[in-house]
Amino acid sequence: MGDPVVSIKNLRIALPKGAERTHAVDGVSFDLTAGKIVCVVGESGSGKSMCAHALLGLLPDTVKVESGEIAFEGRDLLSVDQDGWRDLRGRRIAMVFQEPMTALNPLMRIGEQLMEVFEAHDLLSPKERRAKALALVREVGLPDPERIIRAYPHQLSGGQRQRAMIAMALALEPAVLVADEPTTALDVTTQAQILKLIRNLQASHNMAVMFITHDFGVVADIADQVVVLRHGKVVEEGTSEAVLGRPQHDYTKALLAAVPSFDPPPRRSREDAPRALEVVGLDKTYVTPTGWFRPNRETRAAHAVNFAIHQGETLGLVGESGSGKSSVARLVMRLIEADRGTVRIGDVDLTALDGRALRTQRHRIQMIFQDPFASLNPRRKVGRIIADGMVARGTPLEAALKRAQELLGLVGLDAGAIGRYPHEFSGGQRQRIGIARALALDPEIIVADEAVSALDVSVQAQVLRLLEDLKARLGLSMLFITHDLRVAAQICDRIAVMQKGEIVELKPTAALFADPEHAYTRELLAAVPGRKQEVA
Amino acid sequence: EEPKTGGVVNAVIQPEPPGLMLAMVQNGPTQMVSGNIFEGLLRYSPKLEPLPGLAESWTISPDAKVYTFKLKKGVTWHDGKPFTSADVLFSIEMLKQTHARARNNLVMVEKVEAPDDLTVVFTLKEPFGPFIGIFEVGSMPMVPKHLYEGTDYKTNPNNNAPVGTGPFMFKEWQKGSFIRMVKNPNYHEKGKPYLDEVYWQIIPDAAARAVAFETGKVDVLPGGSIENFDVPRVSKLPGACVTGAGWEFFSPLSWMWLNNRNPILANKKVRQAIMYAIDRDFAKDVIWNGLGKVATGPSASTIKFYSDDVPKYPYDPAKAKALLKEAGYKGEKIRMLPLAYGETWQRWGEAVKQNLQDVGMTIETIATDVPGGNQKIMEWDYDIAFTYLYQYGDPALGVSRNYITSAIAKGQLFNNVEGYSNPEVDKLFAEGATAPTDAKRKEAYDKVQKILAEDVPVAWLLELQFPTITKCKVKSLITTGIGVNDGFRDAWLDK
Amino acid sequence: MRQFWRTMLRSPSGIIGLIILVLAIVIAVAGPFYFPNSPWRMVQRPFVPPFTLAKVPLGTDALGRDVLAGLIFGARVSLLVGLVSTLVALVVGVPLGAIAGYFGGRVDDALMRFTEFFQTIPSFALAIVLVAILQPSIYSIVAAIGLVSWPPVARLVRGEVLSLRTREYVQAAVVTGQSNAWIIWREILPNALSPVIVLASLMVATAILLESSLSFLGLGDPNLISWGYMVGAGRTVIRQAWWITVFPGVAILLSVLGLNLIGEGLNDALNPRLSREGR
Amino acid sequence: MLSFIAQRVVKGVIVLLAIIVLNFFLIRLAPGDPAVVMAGEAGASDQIFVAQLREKFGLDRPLPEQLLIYVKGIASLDLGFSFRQQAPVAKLIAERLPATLLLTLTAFAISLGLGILFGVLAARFAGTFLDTAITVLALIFYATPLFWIALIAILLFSVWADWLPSFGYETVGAGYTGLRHALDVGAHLVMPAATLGLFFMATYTRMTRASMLEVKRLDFVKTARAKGLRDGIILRRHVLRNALLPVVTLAGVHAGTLVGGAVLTETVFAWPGIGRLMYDALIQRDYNLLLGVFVVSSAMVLIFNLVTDLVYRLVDPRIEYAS
Ligand SMILES: Nc1ncnc2c1ncn2[C@@H]1O[C@H](COP(=O)(O)OP(=O)(O)OP(=O)(O)O)[C@@H](O)[C@H]1O
Ligand SMILES: Nc1ncnc2c1ncn2[C@@H]1O[C@H](COP(=O)(O)OP(=O)(O)OP(=O)(O)O)[C@@H](O)[C@H]1O
Ligand SMILES: [Mg+2]
Ligand SMILES: [Mg+2]
Repeated sequence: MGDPVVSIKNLRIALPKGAERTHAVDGVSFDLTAGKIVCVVGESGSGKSMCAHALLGLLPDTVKVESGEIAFEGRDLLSVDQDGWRDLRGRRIAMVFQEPMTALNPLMRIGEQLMEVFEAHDLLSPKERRAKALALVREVGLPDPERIIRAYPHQLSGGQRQRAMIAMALALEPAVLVADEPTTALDVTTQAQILKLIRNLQASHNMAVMFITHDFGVVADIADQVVVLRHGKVVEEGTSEAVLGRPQHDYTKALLAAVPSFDPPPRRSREDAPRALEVVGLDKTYVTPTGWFRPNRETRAAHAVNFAIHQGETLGLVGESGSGKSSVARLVMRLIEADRGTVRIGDVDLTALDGRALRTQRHRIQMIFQDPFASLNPRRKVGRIIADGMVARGTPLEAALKRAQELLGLVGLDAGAIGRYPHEFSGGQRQRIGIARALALDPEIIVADEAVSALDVSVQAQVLRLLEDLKARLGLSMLFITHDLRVAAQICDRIAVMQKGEIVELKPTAALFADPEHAYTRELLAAVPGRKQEVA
Repeated sequence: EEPKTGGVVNAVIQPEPPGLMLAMVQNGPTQMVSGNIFEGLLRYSPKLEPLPGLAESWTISPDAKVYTFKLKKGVTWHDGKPFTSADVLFSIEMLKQTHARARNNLVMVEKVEAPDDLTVVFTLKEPFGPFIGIFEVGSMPMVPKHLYEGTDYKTNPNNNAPVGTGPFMFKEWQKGSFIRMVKNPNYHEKGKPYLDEVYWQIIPDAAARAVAFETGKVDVLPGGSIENFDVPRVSKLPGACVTGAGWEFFSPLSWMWLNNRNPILANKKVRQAIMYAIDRDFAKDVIWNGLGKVATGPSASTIKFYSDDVPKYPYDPAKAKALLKEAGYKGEKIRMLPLAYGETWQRWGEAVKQNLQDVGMTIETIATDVPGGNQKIMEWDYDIAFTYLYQYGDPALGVSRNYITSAIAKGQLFNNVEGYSNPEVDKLFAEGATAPTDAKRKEAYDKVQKILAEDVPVAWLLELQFPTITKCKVKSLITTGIGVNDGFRDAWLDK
Repeated sequence: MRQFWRTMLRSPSGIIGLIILVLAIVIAVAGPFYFPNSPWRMVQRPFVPPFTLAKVPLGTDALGRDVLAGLIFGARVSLLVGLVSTLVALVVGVPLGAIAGYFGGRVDDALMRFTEFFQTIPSFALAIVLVAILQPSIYSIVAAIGLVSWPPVARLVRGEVLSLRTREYVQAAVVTGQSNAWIIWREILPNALSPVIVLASLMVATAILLESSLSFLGLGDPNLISWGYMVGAGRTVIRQAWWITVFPGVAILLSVLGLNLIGEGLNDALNPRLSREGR
Repeated sequence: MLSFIAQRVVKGVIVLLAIIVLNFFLIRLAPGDPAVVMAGEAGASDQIFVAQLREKFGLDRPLPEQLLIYVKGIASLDLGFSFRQQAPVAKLIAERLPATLLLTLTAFAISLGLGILFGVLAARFAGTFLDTAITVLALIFYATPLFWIALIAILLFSVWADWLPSFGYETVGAGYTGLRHALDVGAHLVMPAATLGLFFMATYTRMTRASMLEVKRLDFVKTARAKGLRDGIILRRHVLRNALLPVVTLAGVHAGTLVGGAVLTETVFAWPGIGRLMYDALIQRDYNLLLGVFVVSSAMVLIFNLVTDLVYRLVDPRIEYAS
């Protein structure tokens, strides 16, 4: 290994009073070396972003570096003044942020934002800047560079925006690239492309890269070195093979263990059980009015969707972002109206019902939502959140609350939780509350739309186990929506693959993984990070 | 002093007149501006004696039924056409349609004739004492026949650019800003007017008007332009001159209508109690800054046949309380309608309300704007309502209409809206109007004043005085009984 | 809630605002017990300057009425008008906005046209016309101010509801079979409330100003003394007796200021995004 | 773009029609009518006189018929006739409109310009003394009754210092032309425009400040900093431009309402504008004129809203995309 470009020693960053803990990071040390990618991993809140921001002197005003040292090419970055920072940022150290949606100025053209990098350092003439911008856009593989340069951020897709961000970061060929979860907001196929791009560029420009992620699959694909953070401390550090293959620290081991395996476990077929849910010919096209004198914009979110779920079965619905998974879930739940088609629970046609009749049937099919923060009313106590549905069905409040306590016990929470508000719980705990709410009405079917996607791997594993367990105990059927094929592999009996509103393939899980027929399914499977190098 | 010629005077006009065609619009501001553009047959001295106007001379037949006017020779309209007796005849016909007061004034006229171009003869049905007092410009403005005859009066284009015979000609009106009139070079009185131009400035806010005068932007504040509270201060400013003259013809008298139909107010004792309860000296001293005079009865002291020999009502709350008790008043709610004419009237309403509450009456103030208040009065939907009215120099013109039974009718704003009816009073007022001699008239009026003051059909308040404040350099502005309304004819500027 | 008070009390503007408002309310509620006399009573000679007579510490007005008494009784009217008319605006605006936002589509379109219609007429002009038509009284003033101030509330609530409607916890309520009314009332509105509260605090301030402007034009309730009335009544004599307008003017200024500061404090306290990071 | 405008115009016409109908009845709800007012002014009245006036104004016809006549007039762009003032309503309004526009647009420019400037300063130096001073000052201007500021201003600048004229639109009778005239009007404009402007300035100051602080926290500002851009450029190019979007919206709404909303200022400074015209029309129950003012000022609001939306489209590229 060559000389480190950046060397962080004993970094200690103090958080303001009233924050979760006193220090965002405490005694963190690691090096960045030219031509190598260092992956910093760890749960949410472990201090990854703080390290990254400290590297660019972009810490929030209230957050201060207390002690330690960051050496860059022999200079101590902690004593650099504002002018010094301006000189370094962009030119020597560049950064790519997580959210491609918000990291670009919505009012400026991509080209302008690119050229701004040169302008910031008084380089080149405006004309040369433009030529350079075009070249950069081409280098990161954006199609039709002339158009892209004149486009506004909202006119690009998420992946294109992230490419533009990367182009900006590369503009001045910096020695160090810091990428803070640059692919988390993207879907798998796009993520795979971006990872490849970073890899290639890093090699060709011989950059030192600090790559932040919480996805071990990504780590497996991209990392040379790995740094594992927990609660602001480095718990393990080493080469990729070493950390992933022979983890030393318990925490690392636990994290790795929690990563779902790509091999589907053997499952008993339930095809002969009666059908709990049947979906026939569902069509949904969103029509967005654009004005009186213009054709409306139409998005086809579901087209001739057919499937059935048998009692006790879990059907997975996978596909990339925007393929229509959530739309199908909402159609099944009757949260939106279908243009055509039938949803049948047992022998009741849900699509034919309305108003009160519909409300009385609703309890038979319940939903677990994606975002544990958004799915619980912050102003209602947990007990009421769970009991509300029962009360609406006529259960007296007393009895409903008692049942709520039992349910909380069932999902592994303390019965005292009923008197507390949602914000007093962690993400994983909230998701359990959400599950309790769904169970409260004794449903026959549960629809889970990305129910574990927002959770850290370790918590995700717990919740998945809980779901599996409850399902078996209560004899539930489940429609499980995810974009994470690893998760799908672990929990689904059969999997349906969606693309552009259509189900392109529906097979038992093992069969699908072993023998994907549709080209899109194959593409999807290939894009799963860490595919080649199975972790732990 | 020898008048000097030339100069421009800025005067305030408030509120902005809705129009300047005096034959069709008769509100105060219109009269004030247009009185200098139009003319009547006569003018009146501060003592209300008739003076020559467009009529050079006049004679009254011995039976007091035939009035013959000789018109001045060589008078022309602003557009150069000669003014003749035909214009007079036409004006009278037109005014009968458009000018309610003129129509009332002319009911006694049997016929009007014009034997020649410069003679007009009025023949009355019976003698009518006040007849000689109805020819002032506001009461009977002369209208150009050649511009109005055969047209639709309300849309006649000349309404917006009035053509008269007066000393000033209408020039320009920027709505919301100013009205400008310029010297009539062909005015029939040689040498007059002295001023070149007069600007009437429109300034909606009273305080702003005071400031405008103070900063020298305007030279004339006609009566009522600024709040009374400001009068003492503004009149003490250097170079400011004040006069109370110029209101003799109108002699505004203020009172409160007492709705005699209201069972409580129908009781004479309650009405008298109200008279005793109101501290009119306080109102005069504090609200009107000492201007004006406490009214004694239905007539202002400045008009003809005023009599002082009437029961008086000094401020006496104790007596008021006693009277109310006698009347059996138990605090029933009485609604009071103040006049929405600005601060002074608002303050006055508040003071009176307090006075009445102090003697145990329950008063609720009803707030309305002017039209709302008018409407209520017209529909007799009030208990007590403030007002003030012009007297037009003679009880038969401005006083009797408020008390006689025949003047009771729903849907009118003045006249007998209080609903008082007393055959004795009716008889005496009729006598006063038609008695052939002044002595006979006086006899009737003395009696009626006494009866009314005893009966208190309405609660008289003050004889109002609206001081005109000018820069002292503006001379001879007020020379007649109608004051500023035709004042610029004689005014000149001492430069 | 505790958290809320802590944030509220941490911002100095919030504290100052609260102090001013509490003071004004105390004066309005308790003051008349110390000044049982009607503020309309003519107690002294007119134009007594302030700080010269102990009996009328703030002097007297053009009719010899006690300015201090007027100030105290005026607090009642001004605050009452401010609070009640805001309430009226909320009572109209919140349900309208909630219904528009929740049901969307044609209902939304119709209600928003209706709102737009009210917004298109200049609000002060509309208030003047309404008061003139209904005849000035405390009721008509409150009604008029309420009526011209609800559109922003409706718009705000609609916007909030529109975004809250798609929240997962609202969908969860739908899925568990709750009725629309219940969802709007229990799930959505409580969460839409913070910006509404902030807006409301500012609306109270605006309403006080509006009342004073109406009074200034002579469209106040003639039976009740208010600060706006006092300023309006004193303006013609401002040259001789500054105190008649200045004291009530300052009273208006302070309460409006106080309410604005509270609004700012509330904004900090109720907006978690702002309260977390320091300024 | 064109279709967008056409659509808005159609909607605007519908709103205007609703305004006409509602106000038509609203105005007639008020006690008293023009005939009553004029009877009051004539100093004498009887039923014949009032009835004559009513007939003259067409007030003796049934209400729906009156409405129909009015709407028909509007359809041919005729705002009716003011019998009170013996002139077509359109003419009366047209006479006053320039003064109002001059006043309100100047005030608007002052409030927007100063408001944004102070807002930026306050945000730039957030938490410092300057920030507090600006915030407090803006609040005081906002919290002080408009008419009160006006009174004080007149006292200070007209009476005591004698720098500025206290009333009107120009020096009447001075007959200035050209530059002199412009200067004269300008001198008259200073106080009313400043009074009106300062009040609205407060809103813009606070809004700009809040918006700036909000935008400052957004990710793209971090991106800009990561590029090594100077603070000034970041503030101008990235923060301010984005922060101004809500200000533009608000300004559009304000600009429209300013047209009919300056009654008080126009009263105190004797400014011959629409607001005062409306107030007088109301006091005199000049139905056609009052309705005319409402129609015109509402139309102004709608026009300004449209302009705002168009400006917004220019400033914010996202909007065009969305439609
Ligand atoms: N501006 C701030 N003020 C106070 N505390 C903060 C601030 N920003 C972050 N923190 C805290 O600092 C700690 C580290 O945060 P950091 O953003 O570095 O986490 P992370 O590892 O990047 O997490 P994630 O995966 O969610 O992005 C957390 O406890 C967080 O709550
Ligand atoms: N309410 C809506 N109005 C218009 N278009 C919509 C609406 N909801 C979703 N869409 C569009 O429909 C398509 C399918 O969306 P959907 O949310 O079902 O996708 P998804 O597979 O759940 O994606 P993700 O993985 O990102 O959640 C997308 O193109 C989306 O933009
Ligand atoms: Mg992070
Ligand atoms: Mg989805």
